[in-house]
Amino acid sequence: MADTDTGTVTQAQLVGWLAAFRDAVHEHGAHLTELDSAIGDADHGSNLVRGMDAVMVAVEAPPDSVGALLKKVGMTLVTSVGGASGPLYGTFFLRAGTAAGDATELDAAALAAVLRAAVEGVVARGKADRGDKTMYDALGPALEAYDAALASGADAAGAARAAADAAARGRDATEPMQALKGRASYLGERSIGHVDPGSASATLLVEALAAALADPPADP
Amino acid sequence: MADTDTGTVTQAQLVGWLAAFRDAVHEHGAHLTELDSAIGDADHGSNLVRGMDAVMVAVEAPPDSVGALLKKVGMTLVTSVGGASGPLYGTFFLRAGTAAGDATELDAAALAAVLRAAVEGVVARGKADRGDKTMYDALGPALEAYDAALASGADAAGAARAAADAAARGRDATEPMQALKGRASYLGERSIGHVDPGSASATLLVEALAAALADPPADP
Amino acid sequence: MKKLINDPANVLADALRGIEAAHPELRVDHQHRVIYRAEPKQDGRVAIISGGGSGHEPLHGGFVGPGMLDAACAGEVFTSPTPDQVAEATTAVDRGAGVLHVVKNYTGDVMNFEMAGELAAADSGVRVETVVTADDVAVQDSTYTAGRRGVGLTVLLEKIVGAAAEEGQDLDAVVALAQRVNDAGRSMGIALTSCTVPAAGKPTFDLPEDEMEVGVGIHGEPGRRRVPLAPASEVAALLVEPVLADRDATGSPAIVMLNGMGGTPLIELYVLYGEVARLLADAGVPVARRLVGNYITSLDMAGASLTVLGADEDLLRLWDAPVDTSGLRWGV
Amino acid sequence: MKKLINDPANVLADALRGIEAAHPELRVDHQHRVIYRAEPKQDGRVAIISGGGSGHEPLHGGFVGPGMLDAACAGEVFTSPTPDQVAEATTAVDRGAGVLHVVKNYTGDVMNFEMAGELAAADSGVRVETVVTADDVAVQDSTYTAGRRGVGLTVLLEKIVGAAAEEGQDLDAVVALAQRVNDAGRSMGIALTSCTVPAAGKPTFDLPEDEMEVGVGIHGEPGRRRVPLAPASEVAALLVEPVLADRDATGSPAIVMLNGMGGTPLIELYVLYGEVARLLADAGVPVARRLVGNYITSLDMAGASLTVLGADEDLLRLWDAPVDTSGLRWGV
Ligand SMILES: Nc1ncnc2c1ncn2[C@@H]1O[C@H](COP(=O)(O)OP(=O)(O)O)[C@@H](O)[C@H]1O
Ligand SMILES: Nc1ncnc2c1ncn2[C@@H]1O[C@H](COP(=O)(O)OP(=O)(O)O)[C@@H](O)[C@H]1O
Ligand SMILES: [Mg+2]
Ligand SMILES: [Mg+2]
Ligand SMILES: [Mg+2]
Ligand SMILES: [Mg+2]
Repeated sequence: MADTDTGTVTQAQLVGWLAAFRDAVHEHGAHLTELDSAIGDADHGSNLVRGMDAVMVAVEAPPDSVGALLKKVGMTLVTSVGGASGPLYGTFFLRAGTAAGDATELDAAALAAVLRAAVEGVVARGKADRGDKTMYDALGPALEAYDAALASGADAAGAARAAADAAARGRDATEPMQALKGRASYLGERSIGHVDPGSASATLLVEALAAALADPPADP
Repeated sequence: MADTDTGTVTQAQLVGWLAAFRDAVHEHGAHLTELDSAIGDADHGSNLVRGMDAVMVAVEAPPDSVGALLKKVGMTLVTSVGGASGPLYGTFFLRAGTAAGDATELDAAALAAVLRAAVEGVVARGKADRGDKTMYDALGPALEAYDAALASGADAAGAARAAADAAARGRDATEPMQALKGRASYLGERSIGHVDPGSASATLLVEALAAALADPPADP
Repeated sequence: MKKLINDPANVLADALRGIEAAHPELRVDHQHRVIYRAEPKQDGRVAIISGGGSGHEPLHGGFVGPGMLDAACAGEVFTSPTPDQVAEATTAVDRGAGVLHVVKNYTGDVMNFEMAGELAAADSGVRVETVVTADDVAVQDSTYTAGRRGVGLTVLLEKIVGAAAEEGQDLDAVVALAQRVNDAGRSMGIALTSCTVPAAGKPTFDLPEDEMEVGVGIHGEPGRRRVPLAPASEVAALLVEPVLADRDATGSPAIVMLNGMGGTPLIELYVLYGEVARLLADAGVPVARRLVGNYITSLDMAGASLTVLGADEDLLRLWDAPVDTSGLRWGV
Repeated sequence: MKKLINDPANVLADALRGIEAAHPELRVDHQHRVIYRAEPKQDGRVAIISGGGSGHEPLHGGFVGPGMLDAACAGEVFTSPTPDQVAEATTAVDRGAGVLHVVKNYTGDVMNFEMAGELAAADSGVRVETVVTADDVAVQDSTYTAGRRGVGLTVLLEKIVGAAAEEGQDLDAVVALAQRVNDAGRSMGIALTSCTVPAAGKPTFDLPEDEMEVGVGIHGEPGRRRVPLAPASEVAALLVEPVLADRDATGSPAIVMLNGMGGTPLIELYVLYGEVARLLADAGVPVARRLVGNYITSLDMAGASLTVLGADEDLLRLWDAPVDTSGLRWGV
């Protein structure tokens, strides 16, 4: 669950989220690159490792507001990652930061709005539709599951857990898809039968959020 | 033994020698290249295959004399082989041809003089000493064995058989040598422990002579 | 993985140091990873920058110099450069006549250059135009997908628009020219082996000893299909036929490039070019200019790509114009 | 074996057809396997020919053209050309001022060129002089052996003597110059992989994934020793140290070439050159000119060689003189 005293998500928890994502891309970086080898150019893992290492340096002294924190994350990703995932994850956090504004903490509903802005940013930047076999196929279902859980009375932690589970299902669903966006699309039918690397990293991102908000951690 | 009627070596037998050598480099070409891979540049087999194929075309209509025949062989090798073995085997046959002159067949002693001129040609061209780990380490002993057999009363066929056996021993003796001539010398001590490819092809050459002069063939 | 590198994480930084040491006629901004001409072009001329992931050398840094690019932005291996790099280069090279971005069509490159253009325009008011090269006939062209990849044509385009900028054509004219080149060029590639991305440490794909990939790009992506290894005469047909099927090249003089992927030696490219030239002649394509060599590579991949550009007198004149870069040099 | 070739027995003939198709500025005599300038040089100038086994492209055909060679004689892969080829070329290029043969020091090359010189002199009275390059410090120099191999320095020498011939120096002067270059240059090479000779069909040697060969030549010969694979910084030291140990290069401006063996992509050569340049600077060698790229290759071998030539103002002037070949081009 979110901060037990106030029911809200603190900046420290958001930094915890980032740290958990950094740890996850380190742990699964080789696997992400492996997925990218099959239908891409074998760099997705190293791209995110480089980006999240830069992010954790950038947020060592966290800024004053959630908005400033998330924008800094976005800007760092944009300027350190490159490739497709740099602008996409960068825009995710830049838009999240804009939505969060001056707030110093987020309640579950505010977090929903922030996540919605973030995912809409990915779509605005990448112009992917659902089913195109991209990270959006994990992020879209995650956002919907978060909202649905919230509507059924869950707190931020519970909603994030539901979102992470939905992301994982979305990721798995990319396997039989034929890619229509990103470099996997160049393979045509040969892209079928492989999980999209961006959907896998996006699942790690949402999973990291669920882990950071769970108290005590659901999945130690 | 040599021609049973006259005791001499005919031009037809010399062409048989060339054909036997052509067959031998085809059969053992991969092995010669293998030896050249270890201490050279992996082309000795294909060099001799190319050369002897060209020779057999060139002698399809054999010239009028042994001298002309052998010179034609030499010129063909010089112009089709290249590398170290082209000039060396080329000079071998050019000098042999000069020594043979207008003769239309060779008795055992004349063949000795022809072989001597041939081997001296190799030395003149390549400036190798015995023990330098070259084809001369097979050709030199072969020549000495031919002469010695002749002196002990052997005919041309018997002397050629003795020469072939000596060549083989000379070839085997190159294995522990450190190369001082040819490209194997660039390896310094690493050339030790490998048979010299040229000594192996020279052994095939002398062996082919022994086979061509043997009647019935000693080694069918 | 056998490579002449230090830490795989530092390949780009290390290569830029080598480029700087090897080419006093270039200036390297190591912080932003931008390669500039040491001597900027004169005021009032359109500037041209390109860039993309590294691992395609000499592209793009090898094409910086008089008659071609003003700057090249180097991304990590196979990863497009970031918007801040491109924005920095854009602002630096502008001589008051605007800047053309030459971008290869990959989602990452397109997005990063797009963001860079927004940044540069907002920061400094530089006028930025973009051409996105998309010449790879191995990819189905469709508005529902990312479209075709930009591959070999990028080299020819950079040469031609570079000459136009140098002779003083304005940004609109240079953009129109770039579009014209982009419309008239097609490419196709094959690979005999995969490449190995340094950070990945192993080949991107496994290719059996008796097979090759047809329709590869320049990032070690698997191609469109795998076929048995074939002699150069048949490989040439696999390159020439789809290129000509996609665009009739018989009508106008052609500029042809047979490009090596990085691990293929020149002797093999010549063998293959002999077959390609024969097929082009048989098809009635009038080859006016040709390049055979490594121009846009894919790390250590063994393979080759063919690019055919339908030209006209104007394009040939710009092609022949002086160029003075480490990758292409003539007329100077 | 994965190569872009047809029948391995026809690699040379096929490559010559490709060279002819790719370079209208060259003329190829397919019968004698000689590559000529399409436009012969003017009467009264010394002519320069070189040649050797194929598989080292762009050497030597890529260096035929104004400012460098008049003709290149192509042997089979890794096999020196035959005397009749060389004699034919010698007679053809002579413009009445004699011909210099540039020969790399290998027994086969030396003997075949020697026989060719005898033939040409006897047939046509052309005055022929020979320089035998012998720059490889991996080989112990000794009068009891074949001596040192001729490797990378051959490229630099052909450029410099080519310029001297073009400006009208006579044969004696050109020979003396060639000897001066030969005396002042040293090279050293390493390999990460073997090459595969087409006719042999498999790698000349096996090199484990974690080892490299130090002191290789350009024919896939094993080197002097095998050491564990090392980062570029250490590889650079393996190249620089023996070269400088054999000849002090601190006294005069140096022309430096870092050459790729054919299978090594440019990005790696740049990484390595960054390290080489640093070591040369540390050692106080004043690098005046540099080449980084594939100039004298060993089929598909992965690896590199370093050549350092101690120059002076005269050599630098000749180096900078115009050259117009497919392999080296500037000043034209
Ligand atoms: N247009 C797009 N919209 C959303 N996601 C995309 C798009 N294009 C690519 N992606 C995502 O980016 C991932 C690849 O990221 P990465 O490997 O880091 O970049 P690159 O493809 O430039 O090498 C893909 O797996 C996919 O999920
Ligand atoms: N100076 C020499 N004298 C005699 N034989 C030599 C000499 N140099 C080389 N050889 C012989 O030539 C053989 C190599 O022939 P080949 O592989 O065809 O030529 P290359 O060495 O030019 O590739 C060596 O094994 C050796 O026996
Ligand atoms: Mg990728
Ligand atoms: Mg050999
Ligand atoms: Mg990438
Ligand atoms: Mg040889």
